[in-house]
Formats: sequence, C-alpha cells, structure tokens
Amino acid sequence: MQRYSGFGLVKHALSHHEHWERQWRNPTPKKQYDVIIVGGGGHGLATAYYLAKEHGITNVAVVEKGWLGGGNTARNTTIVRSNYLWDEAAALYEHSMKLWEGLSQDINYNVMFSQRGVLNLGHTLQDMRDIQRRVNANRLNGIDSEVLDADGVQKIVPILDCSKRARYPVMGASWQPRAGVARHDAVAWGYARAADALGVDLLQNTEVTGFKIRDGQVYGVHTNRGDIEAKTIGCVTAGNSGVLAKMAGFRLPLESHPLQALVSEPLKPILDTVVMSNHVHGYISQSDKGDLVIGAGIDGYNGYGQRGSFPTVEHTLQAIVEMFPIFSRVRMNRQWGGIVDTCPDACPILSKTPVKGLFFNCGWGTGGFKATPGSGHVFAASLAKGEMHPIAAPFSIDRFHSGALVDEHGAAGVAH
Amino acid sequence: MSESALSRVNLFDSRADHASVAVESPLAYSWQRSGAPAPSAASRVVLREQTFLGHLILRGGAIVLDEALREVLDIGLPGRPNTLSWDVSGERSIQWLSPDEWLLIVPGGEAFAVERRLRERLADASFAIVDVSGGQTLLTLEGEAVPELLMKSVVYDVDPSHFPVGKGVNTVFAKATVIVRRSGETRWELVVRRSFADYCYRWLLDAGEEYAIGVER
Amino acid sequence: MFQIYCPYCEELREEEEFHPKGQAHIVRPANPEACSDEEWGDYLFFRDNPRGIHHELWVHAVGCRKFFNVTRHTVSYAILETYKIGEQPSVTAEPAVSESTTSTDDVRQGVRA
Amino acid sequence: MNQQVQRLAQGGRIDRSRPLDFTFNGQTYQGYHGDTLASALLANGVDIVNRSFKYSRPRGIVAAGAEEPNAVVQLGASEAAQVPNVRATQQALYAGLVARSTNGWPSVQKDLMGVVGKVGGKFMPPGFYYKTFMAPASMWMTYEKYIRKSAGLGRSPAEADPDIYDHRNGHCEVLVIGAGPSGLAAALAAARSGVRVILADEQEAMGGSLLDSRETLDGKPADQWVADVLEELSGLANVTLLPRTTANGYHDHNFVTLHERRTEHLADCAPRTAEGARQSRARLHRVRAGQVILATGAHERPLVYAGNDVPGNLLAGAVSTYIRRYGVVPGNKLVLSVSNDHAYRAALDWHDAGREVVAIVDAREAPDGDLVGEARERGIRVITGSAVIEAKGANRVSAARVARIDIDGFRVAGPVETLACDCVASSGGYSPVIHLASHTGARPTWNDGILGFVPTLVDGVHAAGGAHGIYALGEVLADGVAVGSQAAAATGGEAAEVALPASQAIAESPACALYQVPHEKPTLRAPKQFVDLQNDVTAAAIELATREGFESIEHVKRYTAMGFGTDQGKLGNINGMAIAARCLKRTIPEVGTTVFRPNYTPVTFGAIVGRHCGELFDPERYTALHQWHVENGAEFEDVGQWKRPWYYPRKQGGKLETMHEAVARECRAVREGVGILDASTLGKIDIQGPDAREFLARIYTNKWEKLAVGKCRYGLMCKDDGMVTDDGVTSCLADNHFVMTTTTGGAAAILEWLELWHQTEWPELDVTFTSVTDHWATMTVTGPKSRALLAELTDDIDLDRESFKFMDWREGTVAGVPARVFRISFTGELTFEINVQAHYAMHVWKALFEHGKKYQLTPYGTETMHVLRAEKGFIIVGQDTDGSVTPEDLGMQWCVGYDKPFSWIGKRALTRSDTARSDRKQLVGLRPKDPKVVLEEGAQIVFDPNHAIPMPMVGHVTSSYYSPTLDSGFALAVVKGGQQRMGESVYLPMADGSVHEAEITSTIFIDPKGERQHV
Repeated sequence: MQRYSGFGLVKHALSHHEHWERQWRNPTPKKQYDVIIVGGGGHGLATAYYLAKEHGITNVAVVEKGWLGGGNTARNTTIVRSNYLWDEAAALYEHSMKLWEGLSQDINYNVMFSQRGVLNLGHTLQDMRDIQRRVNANRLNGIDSEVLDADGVQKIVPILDCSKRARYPVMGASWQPRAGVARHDAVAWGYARAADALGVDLLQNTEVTGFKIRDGQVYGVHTNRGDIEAKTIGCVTAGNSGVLAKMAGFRLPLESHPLQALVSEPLKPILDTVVMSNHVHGYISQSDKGDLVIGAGIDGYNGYGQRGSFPTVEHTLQAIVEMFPIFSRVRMNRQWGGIVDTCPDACPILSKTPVKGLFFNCGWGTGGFKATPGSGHVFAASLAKGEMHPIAAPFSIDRFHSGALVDEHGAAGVAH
Repeated sequence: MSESALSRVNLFDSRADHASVAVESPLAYSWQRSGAPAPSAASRVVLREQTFLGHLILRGGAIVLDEALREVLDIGLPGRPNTLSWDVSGERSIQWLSPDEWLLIVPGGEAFAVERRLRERLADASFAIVDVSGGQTLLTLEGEAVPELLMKSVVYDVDPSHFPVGKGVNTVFAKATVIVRRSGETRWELVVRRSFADYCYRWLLDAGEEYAIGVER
Repeated sequence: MFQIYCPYCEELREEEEFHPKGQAHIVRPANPEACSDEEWGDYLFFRDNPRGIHHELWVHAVGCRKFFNVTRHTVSYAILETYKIGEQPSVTAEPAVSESTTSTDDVRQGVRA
Repeated sequence: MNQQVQRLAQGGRIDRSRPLDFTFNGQTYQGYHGDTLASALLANGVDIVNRSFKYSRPRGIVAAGAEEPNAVVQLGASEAAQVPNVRATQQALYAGLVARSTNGWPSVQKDLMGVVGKVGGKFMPPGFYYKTFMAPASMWMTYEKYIRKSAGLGRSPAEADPDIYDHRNGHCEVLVIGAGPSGLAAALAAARSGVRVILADEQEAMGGSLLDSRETLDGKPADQWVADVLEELSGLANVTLLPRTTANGYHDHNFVTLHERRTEHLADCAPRTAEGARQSRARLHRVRAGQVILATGAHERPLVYAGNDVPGNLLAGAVSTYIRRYGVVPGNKLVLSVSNDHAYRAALDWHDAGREVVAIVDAREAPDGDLVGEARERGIRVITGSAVIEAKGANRVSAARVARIDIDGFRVAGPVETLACDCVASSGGYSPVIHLASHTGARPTWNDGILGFVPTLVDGVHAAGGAHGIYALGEVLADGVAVGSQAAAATGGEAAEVALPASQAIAESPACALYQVPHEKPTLRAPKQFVDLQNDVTAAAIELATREGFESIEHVKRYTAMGFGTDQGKLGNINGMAIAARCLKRTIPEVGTTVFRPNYTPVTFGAIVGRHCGELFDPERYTALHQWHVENGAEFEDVGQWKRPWYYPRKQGGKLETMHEAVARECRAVREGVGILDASTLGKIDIQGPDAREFLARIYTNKWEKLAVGKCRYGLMCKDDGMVTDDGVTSCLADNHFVMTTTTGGAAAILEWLELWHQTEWPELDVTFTSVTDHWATMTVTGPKSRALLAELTDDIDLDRESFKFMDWREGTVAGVPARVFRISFTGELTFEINVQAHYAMHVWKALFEHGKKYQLTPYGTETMHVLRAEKGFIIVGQDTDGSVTPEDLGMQWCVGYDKPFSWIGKRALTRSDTARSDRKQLVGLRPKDPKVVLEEGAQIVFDPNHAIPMPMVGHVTSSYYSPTLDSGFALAVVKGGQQRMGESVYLPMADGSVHEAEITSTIFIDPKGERQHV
C-alpha cells in the first residue's frame, strides 16, 4: 500500500500526480474464501478490515452489488456520538467511539473525524428528566457527557434561539464533547483501501442472488458473477437485509423506511457543533465545506425508493428555523433519502441466525454511521470465533421472542 | 319506545341557562389577546363566530339514522361522503363525517331536546349520540377571497369549481384539524375544536391580512 | 408526497391526512395463551419487508378516522389499490401462496382484519 | 458612476428610460429596468465577479440562467436582509441593490488567496485531505480550523429575517413547467380544453428561448407570439400564470413544489402593499397536479479546454441572450468554439451588434447548415476540424489558442494558431433539463441522436420540446400542443383546436460529440481544464480519480466533489461523465448517470417553513380557563401542545416566590385546606354501546364487568408487548355508556388505539368512541375543605360521604351549571372533580373562587399535582414508565385481571421469559438518608458506589420532590428486584462526585391506608 502523508503529496505533485496507485484492486472473484461479507458499505468493509487485521483472516471477499460505500454510508448526516442510554447500547457505541478516535492513523486515511461536540436539546421537563437519566448513565458507563442549562447551551451555540419567546424554549441539553462528525465517504474508502492492502477481495457490481445451504449450514452464495463458496458468511446489507434473510429462509424483525436529509448552500463557518433536538425535531451541523447538514425523523411507511415525503422536509426546516431564526434566508440546496432498516426497539441486530455459519449485522436504523468501526470490530470478532462477541451478544434476534429488548426509543433522544 | 333503551345511556343536558350564567365562547380569550379588526370596504374576507350552537355527533347505520332525522328534524342524511344538507330554514345541518358518523348542528339550546327525540325515535337500534357543543365552534368566512385564504391553510382542494356548495370535509388546517364546509356561493364554514380555536383564529388573521380580513363580533 | 384514495371517503386525499400503521392483515392470535414465546414474538415484531408490492394498514386520521388497507410498491411508491378492512387485496406480489418458505407459524393463518 | 460601456444603443427587452443604480463590491453602477444583476455587471464591463472556491482563481459570468456557477453573490443592504449565494443571472436588478462577491480578500481584484491557489493548487488534487493532516493525530482539529476558514460561499445573516413567507396548496389538472415555446403551446392547448392549468416559469418574463430568438413566428418576431399567447392565457379563469416561479422538486404522485419569488425583484426586504399589508417575500406552491408537463428546455454544455475559467469565457447561448435580451455585448472580439450549428447564433448576434467575430472554430470537418452558410456569407472566418484548445489571459481572456484536433484519438492534430480576442464562447451541445423527471428515481437514458440524456417518465408526467431533445422551433411548438392536448384529455378536458404559428425550417448539419478538448500536453500536465467551475473540479482531477480506482461515476463525483455545488452540475456533469468514460474506456451510458435530487435550484428555508414559525410554529392548545391562569400569574408547562399552569408564584413581600416556595404553599393548601387544579387537558372519550363493557375489559388490564352505574374505576392499559402505555379513570355513566379519561399527552393516540382494535380486530363489538376532551372542562377541587366549599355551590348533589362515596360520580348543578362531579382523587385528599360544558367553565371557576375565599382556595399547577400524587405513589405514565415497564414492574398486580376470560391486550407478553423475570426493575419509593436532599430525577442507582467505572447500574429515579408534608425529599424509582429489597440502602453517585444514600421504601409516603380521600 502506498503510504499517504503530506510529504508524499508534495512528491506526487512534483511529478504531476502521475504515480498515484489505485486505492484498491478490482479482482476477479475466487471460487472459495474463508469468509464472505455480503455488503460493501462502511460496516461490511470495516468487518473485512478487522477480520484481516485483528484475526489474520485475509482470504475474505466483500461482495457488493453496486459501488463501495454506496448505501447509507453515502447518504447519512455523518454524526458520531456514543451517549446512548442503555448499558448494552452504550457499550457498543462507546467501543465504536474509541476506535473512531484513532481511525485515521490506523487505516492511514484521513476520515476527518472532527470532535466538535454534540448537544441534545431539552425543551420540556420530561426532556430534561430523560437527559439527566441518560447523562448519569453515560457518566457511570465511562462516557463523557454532561447536563447543561439554557445558559450553558447559549454559550456553546450563540446563534441558537435560547429565548423564552420560542414555542418550546430551550431548557437545557446534554453535551458530549467527544462526539462530532466525520467525512462519510472517506470512512468507506479508507476501510476499503486498508482491507484491500491486507488481501481482502473487494468485489463490486457483484450481486448475491441466493445462498447455498446444506443441512442447515451455509457454504456459499450465488451471485451474478457465479457461485462463491465460504462456510462463514456475514450479511451487512442494511435496508436489504430482509430481502437476503428471505433468500436464506427466515424472517427478521426489520422494516426499511426512508430517512431524509438535506443540505443548504455552502456558507461561511457559523455553527461549530452538532445540535440535535428530539422535541422540536431536527438536527444540524455544518460541514467543512460550509453546508448546513440537516436531518430529521424517518417516514412512517416502508420504502426502498431513497426518497420520502415532502412534509417531513417541511417539518425539519420548521424546526431548524425555530431554533435558528437567522437561517430563514439561507437556502436549501439538495435533499435526499436513505433506506434505514429499523428494529422495533431502535437497536441493531448482531446475531447468529437459524442457518449455521450465516451471521447478520443489520437493523441499525438511524444509528449506523456512528457505529461503523465498532460494528465492524465486534462483528469481525464474532465471525472469526463463531460466537458473538460479548458486546454484540445482547443484540441477538432472540430478544424479540424473550422480550429482552434494548429500547432506545424512549430516552436516547433523536437516534442519530 | 322503551324507557329501558334510554336508561342504558346517560342522557344529560349540560347546557346551562344563558340568562343567569356567564358564558364564554372558545374565542373569548382570542378577542382579548389578538383583537378583532373591523371589516372595511376593502375586506375581501369577513369572519364571524357562530357561538353556542348545538353540535351533536351521530353514530350508527345510515338507514335508521336517516329515517329518524327526517322524522325529528325533517332533514335527510346527506347521501354522499363529504357532503352536508340543511333543513329548509338553513339553521340545522347534517354532515357526513365517516360511513357511520355524522355531525348535526342545530341552534343553541336545541341540542338536548333533539338528542332526546332522536333517542326516543331510535330506541333499540344500534347508534350513539354524543353532545360535543362545548368542544367546538363554528366560524363563517364570507367574501370572494375565502378560497384563496383557505388555499393558504388547508391541503384539500378548495377551488370553488371543485368544492361545490354543500361539500364538507374534515382536513388538515395549518397544524390543526378542522371541518371545512361551503354553505353558499361566497360563504364558507369552519368547525374548529375549542382548544385549537385560538391557534386557528391567529392563523386566519395572519393569512387574511393580504385580503384585509375583518371580524364581525 | 402520496395521494391516497380513501375507500370510505371515496376520493383521493393528501398524505398529510393519513398515518401509516404498518403491515396489513396482521391478526392477533385467537388464543394468545396457546402461543409459544416465539409465536408471540413473531406476532408482535416480525413483519414482511418486501422490496416491491406490500400491503399496509393506514388510517385516515384527519378525515373519516377509518382504517383501511393499501397495496403499494415500496420502490416506485405507486399505490396499486386501497381496500376496506375485511377485504382482500386484488393485487399481490406472488400467487397468494405463503411469502416465506420458512413460515411455520399457524399464528398468522386466516387473514381477517 | 461608471459607464455602461458594453451596452448597445438599442435592442433588448430592457427599459432604457428607467435607469437603476446599484452597488457591487462597494462601487456604484447603473443598469436598467429589465436587467438582471449579471447583465448589468456585464454592461458595465465588470469582468471578475468572484474568486473560485478552492484555487481562488478570478471568475466571470459564464451563463445567463440557472446554470451559472460563478456569479454567486452576497445580496442585501442591511444585516437582516442578507441573502447568501444569489445567482446574479437570476436576480432582477432593482434600485439600490447591494451585492458583493462571496470570496476574495481583500478584494476579488487583488485576492491574496489567489497566490495560495496558484502555488498550492498543485498540491490540492482531489481527495488531498484524505491523504494528509493525519500526523500527529492531536493536530487534526487545528488543521481543520484552517480548512474550515476557507469553507463556504456567502454568509448567513446574523439577524432574524424581517420577512414572512407563505404556502399555497394548489390543485390543477395540468401543471406546465416552463413557459418557453413548448410550455406555452402545451399550456394553451390544455387551457383551451377547459381544465385547470398552472403555468410556472423561473424567469422574470415568460417566453423562454423565444425572448431572444432570431426566428419569427407567423412572420413576426417570436416574442410577439409569446405576448399573444400570454394575453389569452391571462384572460382565462382556469389558468394560473406564475412567473418568477421555479419548480424545484417533483415528489410522488404528481406533487410538485414551486418556489415563487414574489418580491425579490423589487427589494431585499418585501415591501408592504399599497394598503399597508405585509406580503410574503416568497411563496411555496404545493401543487398536486393530475398531469405534469416538463417543458424545461435544455442547458447548453460548454466545451472543456485549458483556461476555460478565465473571465471572458462564456456559453455561446449566453452571449446571444445578453445581446438580444439585454442589449449587452460581453466583449469586443469573439472567438466561438462549437460542435454544432445552433451555437452559430452567438456569432451572428455578435456580428449584428457591430462587434468583431474573430473566428468560428468548429470541431466538425464539413459543417454546412443554414446558419453556417449565413456566417460564411457575412465573411466570418470559419475554421473547421478544430477547436479552441486553450484560452489565455489572467483577469480577462486575451487570446484563444486554436488547433486542429483528432477527437477520436483525443489529441491535437495540427499546429496551434493564437487568435487575439477578449471573449471565447463555446458550445458542446445541449443537455435536456431532466432534473425533475429524475427526482422520481427513474434513471434517464442516453440518446446518441441528440448527444444527451432524455428523461424516463413515470405515469402522468410528460416532457415537451427541449426537455426531451426536440430542438427545432416548429417541432417544439407542435410537440407542446400535442402533449398539452394529451395531458388535458387524460384529465377530462375537451379536445380544443390550437393552430400552430408558421415557423421557418432551418437546415442543420449534425453535431459532433465533443466534451473535453485535447491539449498539446496530457491532461495531468496541461493547464487546468475546468469541468465544474464552482467546485474547481478539473479534467485532470477526474482522470486522477479514475486512476486511483474510483470507477463508478458516483465515486468519481464524490471523490472530486463534481456536481456538489449550488449549480448541482448543470454545466459540468455530462462533461465530467464523458471524461470519466474516456479514462475508463467506456461509453457515457456505460458510465451511467447520476440521479438528480431536489432542489432544481436552491430554495429559501423560509419559503419551505412558510408561516409555521414563531408564534405559529406549533398550535398552543388552551383550556377554557386559560385567560384566568394568565391573569393570575401562572407559569406554564408545555404538555404535548397544551399550555398547562405549572405553578402560580405569588408576590410575597414585593418578591415573586420561587417555584419551590410556590409549590410548598400550594401543597400545604391542598393537604390542609382546599386547592383547585384545571384538569381539562386530560383526554376524555365517550364510549357507548352494548359491548362497551366487554371492550373495556379487553383493552384494560383490570376487570370491568362489575362496575356499577354511578361508579368510577382506575384502569391501566398496555400494548400487546405487555408494557404500560396509558392509564386513567373510566366511569360507568349507564349500562351501555362510559366515559374514559386518558393522560393529557395520550388522548389522541388512545382514541386511535381504541378505534384500531375495534375496526380491525373486533368489529363485531357494538361500541362507539367519541372524543369529548374539548366539550368538558374539568376542575379538580381537592383538600379536606373541598366538601364544604362545594356544598356552597350545589344544592342538588348530596355530598354526604355515605351517599356520595369515593369512586362515585353524581350529576347535578354547580354554580347554576349542569355538572358531572366525580369523587376520584389524584392527590390522596378528599376530591371532587367537577365537569361542566367548557363554555361555562370560567363561570364555575370564578364562582368557586368567590366562595373559596374563606377557605383560602388555592390554585395549583402541574408541579404541585406531581408532588401530591407522588406522595401517594400514583404513577405518571411517561415519567415513571418509559415503554419498558409492565404493570407488575409497577407493583400494580392489584390492577391486573389475571383470570379475565378474554386474553386482554398485553397479558400474553407478561409471561415471556424475560418479562417474567423476578429481578426486573421495579417501582419503589426512595427516602434519601439526608432529608434535605432532593434526589435528581434521572439519577442512576447503584448497589456499590465504590465499583470501578463502568459501574453496574440497577435503576434510576423517575420522580423526585421535596415534600412539605414530610419536610423531606422523597422519590419514586425503579430498582432491580426492588420490591424484594424494602429497607435496603442504595446509592446515587452524582456528577459532582457526591454520593447520596437512600432507603428503598413503599411507594406510598403519606396516608398509606388511604383514609384521607375517604373522609
């Protein structure tokens, strides 16, 4: 792998950039691998990378029906935080956060992880109770988190309307300083390049059309480029997980919904932190390019169309202008939609399945991007050992039968 | 008619004697808070509150209710969804709300008597009547700009060419729910829930500014 | 934004008047006590999630307040039909055989609602 | 005042009798009414309008419409009126307009960053930031600070917007987008058929390309036909004409958002109407159309050649537009580089304006169309088989380097000739404007015949004219009429005649496919050839991206940032794809296309928000007593959309009480005297029908079959997962008649919940549900003196404790008003809940206060209500529960009918393996060891406060207050296995490092036997 550095950049510039190498190969599929990862998004690529790096399993294929990082990795609003309420979720997201903190150096690719802090605003007494509960839990779980009052919020975001005039005045917030944003595409590309360098085959434009299952044990996949065999297969296909599960003969408690986001035209820097409001219902940050990056809730119906309904956008911008009246004259450049696979308890599934050797990692709902490194890390460990990693174990499919849900709806705030 | 049918529900006249009791319409607070711009020659929309009418929700099968209504009030149930009909005086109206739900509006003070007579007439049929007079109010909007004003407020198609007199729908009004009815060429009605009345009033004043909206009290 | 034909109001209305309520034709088991934890979990949480034709329950919340069913394509978002509670769809993805090959649950026989 | 040096003495659609002064970058200029800011700047000879984003290169105006990438300015004379990123080509000029370049320091003319761009440009290939700034790790945030400094174009205002925006929900049978020739023809055909038509066009004037056309219709200038059609359309009642209105988003089922700029052509703040009314600055039309016609025309593609970003490089069509529409010639000596006939118009217009056309450089070997012939006849030099390979110049084009090129071999095939000029215009063909069609998710298809993508259309959407690659005027008009008639017919319109005006047939020779022009040097070494001007994306960047393995066009776009600007790649995307295709040795359709997303052009946030902001952001729901609460100084709490009195601080010795003081006083009043609460916000549902009782038994956890008429009962509701979702008291009014109360926040959801079960599962039950929340006002009179007070106001209700028992209800008259009175209690005290029709609530409330004076009747709010109920261990759903709590977790087994015949909603789930665990978190009381401590709500509970982090947490505090009655803090909490741990100590480690100790107790702190409510 060609090592990236500032010095290297200068060298390349002097030779007219004619000597940059491919960031990853475009290999022909082999007949057999030790592990197949279905899905070349951030989570799948991270899984492949950690399989190779941490577990020495390099005979791995990542099978992607389109282009790498082309699903929700390419369509999210890039927020990274770990201030989840329940111990199980907090452990998972904090594990991820720790990996984020050294990621650029680890994979030699600047993912621009910017720890500019996240505020989750409270606008009602119940909001504040929930915030206190979550912050106290975070603290005892070793996650940086504090409760701010309205004045404290105002100090951090001077342009936020914290006045009493607001329909739902800001009463306070939770504040996680280590949280922030990252450059979404770079995460996929960085993992891809690093995994490729360790020998992982990244197979783009390769669509899984079925599983090869014998006596309840998976041993390969059918694809549009021929059959590929492996006795361990991890599916990391977000919104398409239900379709794949159906191919393997079982169901998942998942529904795929549109989640919309939008950006403004680029503006000179004006907002340095991430501001989220569950009650008024919107969240916002400003990218390094200057766009205000804005999102809100999911549309209530199932949809694979990568678009949602306009009223969702209207409500989102109403919330943004309610919180930031000075943005009224700013203009919305572009909107888009992702497909989020949501579980009934707003937590993911990291689980074995009724088919031996076949593992699923899905159901991240609106929380997928921030979990990318942690998800890949614990899923890789689970695939390598054939047993779920302790951090992943609470997220098995069984919980929907036993009732041991990890319900992050109630108190985690806007789940992004 | 069986006494027992009547006894199986609680028939209660919640209307007080308006002569001895101070009574406040749902817009009472709004008059105080937001005022009421007087109509002028420039007013292309004039708003009035028709206070303290009797509002009854009728539930049940169309056929039995239709017969009972004809007998008691001499109005037939509207035949089509999302329409309403009036009695000859124009003071009483009955509106389709759903296949088994209608809104009956009668002059103030009549609601309880009408309910009792309908109940007596309907006896053991499967039906329900609920007095909701205290919970909603009727606003009339009159003037040539009413459709324009409504287009700024409701998602339903209120173009007069597509919303004939006698049409009435329950729909989204700004961020509230109202019933929109057309009762004349340039006369429209809104049935508004009490707790949302101030919001709707403020919305109407705001949206009506460009039509020099006036309020008759 | 969808425009949905309400089978009770008998006209097309704007999506803002409706709420989606999940998959249609989910019937509560007649004898819950006889269900295993697994069957009960399936009834509570497991839903079809097709990429294609889907039958959904909607309610005309700001309208006639009636629940009804919608057959909708989850990629094109085209609404293929709407029909009342108690009726069956006329447009289905596959011949009306069970969707999933592993569907073992007698829980969801008899689609009534 | 500068001269309008480039303004022609005549011609154009501007009004020379109405000069307008405006300011750009601090300098005052003059233009005319009818100008855009861009045409006025060009008229004044302003070359540099901005600096580029990444390399700080000087940039000038390139286009005349929505596709302009460079002339993006900051508008606004005052702080509050600032508008970032306005395209000068779409901004009408008005008197006093103030605009500035968005980049460039200290000025766009002498920009210091330009030096950085020149030197550093080499070191900023695409994705350079992914490859650098990684060491040391701790420095990234510092690096980023500097990267951010160069971010953005314009700036946000720092003050709130003085203007308003609104919405209009439009409905029509036919929506025509674009009022060029095809749109006007389609609108006319549809309008004459009688259906409702909306015609929207983004420009100041309707007519599109006909406004600057060289062609005639019926022998008259084309804009005369435009005027005639518009006159007819504006006279038709079924037609709405919307100029200055851009269709920005196509959404499902023919829902289209139109952004109408209502005053932006007049001033930077919306002026009031003559009558003094506010008018909205912009209006968002939310249009639901039966049929949609996309008559959006086509955008011209520039050629990609070296130095193509130096000011003075323009689109050929823009040159024509500026000359013919605005009477402005953007230079003196033109070199035109083309791949098609149509673009020859620029040279002819330039020549007509009396300026020098140095040469037309045509990439084709033997063009022979009518326009080519006309150019040759005028003696204009036509150089064939060649192209401008490079424009020279620093702040303005000074020369064009022209050479023979071999398109297929992608190389320069002959000697280079340098032509002195100050303007290079180019045209590489036309791209249909397919944006709206691709908002549906439908991928467009490549058409080799027109060298462009044509839209794939969903049902009910049509394209007309240039939007699907029909360009000859006669055909465009015929297409418009045909499509308009077809759309109207599909929505029930009557067939109508539309006679087509006579147009000339112009013979054209076929265009050739040319995107990037080769240079003598290979792309990576050649001077920069820009593809996306706004984002400084070059042909070399695309080539480099493909070399690095970015092969999907989506990867290329994302790696280079191509098309991510505010112009969204309108000029550059096809060229970029063509370059990627060349590098990857594929065809353009193999490389694919990218999906355009809304918006077509940017839309003001305010317009999307409409009036749903400030006071009207969300409804405030009021009870019938709201005015009294306001007048009596209540502080309010938001509960759902309701405004509820939170507490009523009084002035004590000139000072307003704190909440703590007010609540203590209110609590004492209730426990010792009498208090009153406005409980009108509780949900109330009237339930009638013979099966009402059966229905209640299925939906509630507890039993209902024996509840007698005149009695009330508390009920708990679960979802079918066994988790508590609502609670309240339901009263039996008669055998077949109940009234249910719900939580304030849950009212609407519970009504829908009841309907769901009734309509979908149990339609055989004869029962109806009707909301009566707003009909009844509810006044809770509570405290030991409540009976005495109420006795003064009623003479027809026997208030005696034996005849009117706890959990009974009675009807009668209170203060002369018919009332239902319920003896239920949420405070633990003797309580009468008085329900009257809301119209009389104020009368009764005031009467109670009149008579209540001698009892010191005290109004109390939600905070006191919470303290009083918590002292009694009464839960608040949503505060003491969170969707993961069962009735058993709450210790409310007494409220669970385990042996009811019907397996009620929630029952089965209680026996699931996890739900049946005995060590679940259970509701208990907590008494802090230090009575002065009021535990924090949300504080986490541990058994071992000395455990290392992460510390095992066993529960949390759900409700916590100071109790004036106990003179101590107390709390409700959920604790793992708590119901078996009475008397044990738990610990609450706080953020400040302190650890509170508390004892687990019963949830009932006061009057455990419940005697007080029975008095």
